[in-house]
Amino acid sequence: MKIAVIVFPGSNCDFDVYYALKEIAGIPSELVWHKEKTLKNFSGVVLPGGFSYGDYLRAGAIAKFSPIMEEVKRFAEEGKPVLGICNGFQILTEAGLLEGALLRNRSLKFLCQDVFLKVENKNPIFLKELKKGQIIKLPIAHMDGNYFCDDKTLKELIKNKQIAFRYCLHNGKIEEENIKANPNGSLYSIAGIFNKKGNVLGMMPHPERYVEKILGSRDGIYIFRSLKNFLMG
Amino acid sequence: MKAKLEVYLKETVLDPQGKTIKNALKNLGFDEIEDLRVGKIFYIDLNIEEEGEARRIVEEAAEKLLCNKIIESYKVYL
Amino acid sequence: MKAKLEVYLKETVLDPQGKTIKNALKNLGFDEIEDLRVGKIFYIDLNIEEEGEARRIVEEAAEKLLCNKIIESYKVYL
Amino acid sequence: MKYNEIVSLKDALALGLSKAEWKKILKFLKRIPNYTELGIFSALWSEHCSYKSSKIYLKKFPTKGKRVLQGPGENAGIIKLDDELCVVFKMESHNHPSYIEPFQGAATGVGGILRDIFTMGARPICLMDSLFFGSLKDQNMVYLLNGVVEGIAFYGNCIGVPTVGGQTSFYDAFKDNILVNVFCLGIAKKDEIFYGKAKGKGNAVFYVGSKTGRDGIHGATMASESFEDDLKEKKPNVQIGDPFTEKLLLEALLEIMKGDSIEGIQDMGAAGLTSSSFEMAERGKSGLVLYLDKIPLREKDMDPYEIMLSESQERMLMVVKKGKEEEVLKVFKKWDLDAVEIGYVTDTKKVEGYFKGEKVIDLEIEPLVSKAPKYKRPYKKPSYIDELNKEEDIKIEIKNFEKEIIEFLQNPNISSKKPIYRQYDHQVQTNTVLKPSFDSALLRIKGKDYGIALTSDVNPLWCYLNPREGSAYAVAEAVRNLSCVGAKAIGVTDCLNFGNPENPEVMWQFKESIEGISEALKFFNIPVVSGNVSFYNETSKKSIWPTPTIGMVGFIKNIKKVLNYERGKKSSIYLAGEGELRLSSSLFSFHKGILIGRIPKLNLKNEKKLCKFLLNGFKSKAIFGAHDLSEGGLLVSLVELSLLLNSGVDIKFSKENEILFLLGEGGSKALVFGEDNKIESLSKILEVPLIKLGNFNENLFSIKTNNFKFEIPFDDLKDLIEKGLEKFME
Ligand SMILES: Nc1ncnc2c1ncn2[C@@H]1O[C@H](COP(=O)(O)OP(=O)(O)O)[C@@H](O)[C@H]1O
Ligand SMILES: [Mg+2]
Repeated sequence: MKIAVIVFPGSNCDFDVYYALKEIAGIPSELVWHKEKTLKNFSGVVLPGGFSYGDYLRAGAIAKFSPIMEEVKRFAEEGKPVLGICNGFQILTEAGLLEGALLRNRSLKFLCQDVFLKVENKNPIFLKELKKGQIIKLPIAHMDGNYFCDDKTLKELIKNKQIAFRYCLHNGKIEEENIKANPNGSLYSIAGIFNKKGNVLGMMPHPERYVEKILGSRDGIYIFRSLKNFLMG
Repeated sequence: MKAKLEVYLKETVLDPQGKTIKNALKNLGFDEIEDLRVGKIFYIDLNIEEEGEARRIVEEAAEKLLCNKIIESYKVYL
Repeated sequence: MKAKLEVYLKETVLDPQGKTIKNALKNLGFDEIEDLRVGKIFYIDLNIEEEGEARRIVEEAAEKLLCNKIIESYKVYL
Repeated sequence: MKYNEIVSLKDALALGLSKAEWKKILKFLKRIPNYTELGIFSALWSEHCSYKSSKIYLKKFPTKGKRVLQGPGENAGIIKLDDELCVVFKMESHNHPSYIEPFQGAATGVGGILRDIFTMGARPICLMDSLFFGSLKDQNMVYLLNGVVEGIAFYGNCIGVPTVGGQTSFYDAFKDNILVNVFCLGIAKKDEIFYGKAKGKGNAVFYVGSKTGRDGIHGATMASESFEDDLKEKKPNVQIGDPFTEKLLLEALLEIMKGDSIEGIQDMGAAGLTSSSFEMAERGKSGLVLYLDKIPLREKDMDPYEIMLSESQERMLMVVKKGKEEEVLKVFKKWDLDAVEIGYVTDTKKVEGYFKGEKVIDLEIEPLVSKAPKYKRPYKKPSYIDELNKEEDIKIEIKNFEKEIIEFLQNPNISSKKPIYRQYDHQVQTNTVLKPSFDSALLRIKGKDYGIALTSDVNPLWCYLNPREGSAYAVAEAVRNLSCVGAKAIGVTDCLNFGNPENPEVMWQFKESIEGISEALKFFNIPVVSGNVSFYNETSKKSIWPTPTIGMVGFIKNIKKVLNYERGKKSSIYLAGEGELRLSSSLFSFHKGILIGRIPKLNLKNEKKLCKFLLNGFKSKAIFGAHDLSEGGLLVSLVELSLLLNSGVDIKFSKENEILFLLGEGGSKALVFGEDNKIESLSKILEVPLIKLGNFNENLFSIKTNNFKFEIPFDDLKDLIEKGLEKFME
């Protein structure tokens, strides 16, 4: 069992994710260059945050053509775990593996701050260690995290239980129009979504940044531990 | 030949940048400006001269990369 | 009436975005694309109908706010 | 003028050289230079590159110490952490470019300092930014502030180096010359450092990174001139930052540096290819031959003059060991970067440049670098010094205390800088233990028990009133800020921002300031390992206030054990330390429009005592957390402490002069909290005066004295303190 952390040109959370997986969560992991063509020896893949290709054009738009993405697509189809964090989420939407798009933050500014997230649905791969309705604290750091999709897609996401996290206040209240409760202005306060099968998760907040007490919170570890338990069976 | 590709947000997608700029202009006294939306424009130099072919190539580049059709539309000008 | 304002980097100014996008297109096999530069376009609705006046207003908006003349130039289309 | 045309005095003057310097050139060369060569002289002899006005003073800095592996003179300074690792750091200004184009100016400032660090083989792990603007009442200042902050965010966030701290001030002395100082620190293995030396006759010289365009031609000369009305003419020089390319360059270089193929390497910063080639050859005691037609160009028809002086960003010059060329090229190819062999190392002590078969540069290195002019410029004490330095303190009447305080807390100088640092990714690389808002940023080092702390300090108002003591205070404050998170100072970098050195009054400020810094650093035994001087921050004969920014790095032995903020809320709040308090020269009096009176006396012994108390307190777990007193005095410090702990406070005291006690500034003081009895006994042992002020208090921020009362719900205080700056940054 081993997880691949993809390194795109301009990725900058690649090592952070690798460190969190390997050193903290104890999951065998490896950094994999985006020009590789196979993920044969891996059982899961993470697309980390950063600015692939400088986020020039649109965040994630150019990275979707990297050779490794064919394998990521195969993983998605075969039901293997695929996790996209921040820029990774943006790449997954650009590649069509997740619905919707991530627009510029409503404030038009980069935002680096803690957010509270409400766990919206259950998921056997990524959220096993979290309860539905649970509130966790994770940091965001992005310019384009304002989730958008059309009405029909939103209804589907809700119906299919594809919403993973929603931004909320510390007490769990969701207020879509309140900048404190939904800092980037995401539609329906969406912070992370699954694909229909539930094996692809894209999320704007950075779980890898909060896996150690010394850095202020350990709420991110739940996601990696869930993944570990799933892969170890 | 030279081509221009305009890529802009669909009507149904909120354009906070456009809104902010519009407000800024209103504050500067530009009362004549009713609405403003922001798009991207690509100035493309092609090493071919045939119009139909040029248009086809730019459209393909838009479909593949330059325009995200979930949120954007585009127009080609030659 | 409607106006379009194109704002683009001056010729001599480096356009890292355009450069990166061009390389991406080349990698996708768009060999016909020799060069690509990126600009902004503003779609402006004005509540006046007189062409000269409209042009004057958009130009003023460009000069005052929308174009950073140190590195950019602009063009107005009505 | 054509690049190979022979020049005259007139051309030299036009390029900013003096008549005496022109004569000196002729004497060195024993012939008349061509235009390209003259351009090289003008760049390398510019203030920015040659430090001609400052060199004799910079010698006064202490630069030695047990931990010092590299002092001033290289791309950056190096301090040892343990037997394996070291930190590499430096601070630089990008003042002029940021005023002309704030976004790109600040962005390329970040790009430049990052390159200084990673050329040495260190991975940059953090940035800090020190910003000085005019009052935000001026719409242009609001534009500059937002542009600068967004530019720093754009570059730092994209390349993935966290901006973990900084400082931001607003004084009208900076309204025509804003200051943008950026600090970067990297980490490297002690014996895997790379230097900017061209060595090994016959070794190939490589150009790597972005292509060369006409941007920034003569930036170094521009940074060595005052702003006048010809500002507009200078505008076409704007450089554009490309953080994505720099990220590739960073990764490619660090990958190559793991092998054994690089002999020496240097960033093409100010004066581009000119300074990198001459300086590398100088340090390597060698020479270089360069083929200028081989330089990758972005624009057509560039001539040698332009090529040598372009300041296009994201470029490096590299000397590769024989036989390793292919290895190097392979890595650059992987990262999609240009790398071109453009020449080779010689032993001629000359830089020779060829263009289209013609030798266009034939210059000995010594005259341009080590024998560049040095000036002992005349200095004179400015008349304002005695006028303003009144002994008697001012008195301030306050009628409606609550109203005035609410107003004061919204002064952008006091107000929370969160609207700024929220735009900076301050957590990427997952080392940030204390984020911006604390006195110092604190980073852990993965795999080690220890950590490092960083702070950047200077109070320009005080440096204006008293350049010597004000500058010494900057050092003292930095040491104190490090102590407040339990860290001991190990090294300093500086960025000395001053006006026109040809003005004797500015020169006096400079000399005084350097002496003040040196004295304080010697007292604390902290070495300077790198730095930067930025003169000519002057517009229409008006110079900025002297602003010697001090960037200080601290060491903390056991990072896990030290900090205990969470447990703090149950303890009492104490004021520790001593020293003269004054209202004159305080931010409150400045806020009220009063600028007269000397600054409070600095007593370095008190400072040392307080810092010892703090460090011992942390170590023995008597102290859980601390926050020093600086701009805004006790009152502002209490507000900030309250925000740090996310809790109100309940403070009661009575004093003879309560306004002075609450809002006066000066001395060496900090708020501390922890185990009450341990704190009290430690203060007795170390003879540090201590006053118990009150407690933490969940929802209410409350200060009550005999004559004054300030009460506000904690949540309102939080909004209030952010609003002051927020309203300019929405
Ligand atoms: N431009 C900036 N960039 C990043 N952080 C900043 C900036 N300005 C201020 N800060 C942060 O805000 C906090 C308060 O700053 P300051 O009042 O200068 O602190 P101090 O008085 O302790 O030196 C510090 O943590 C500092 O790092
Ligand atoms: Mg402080």
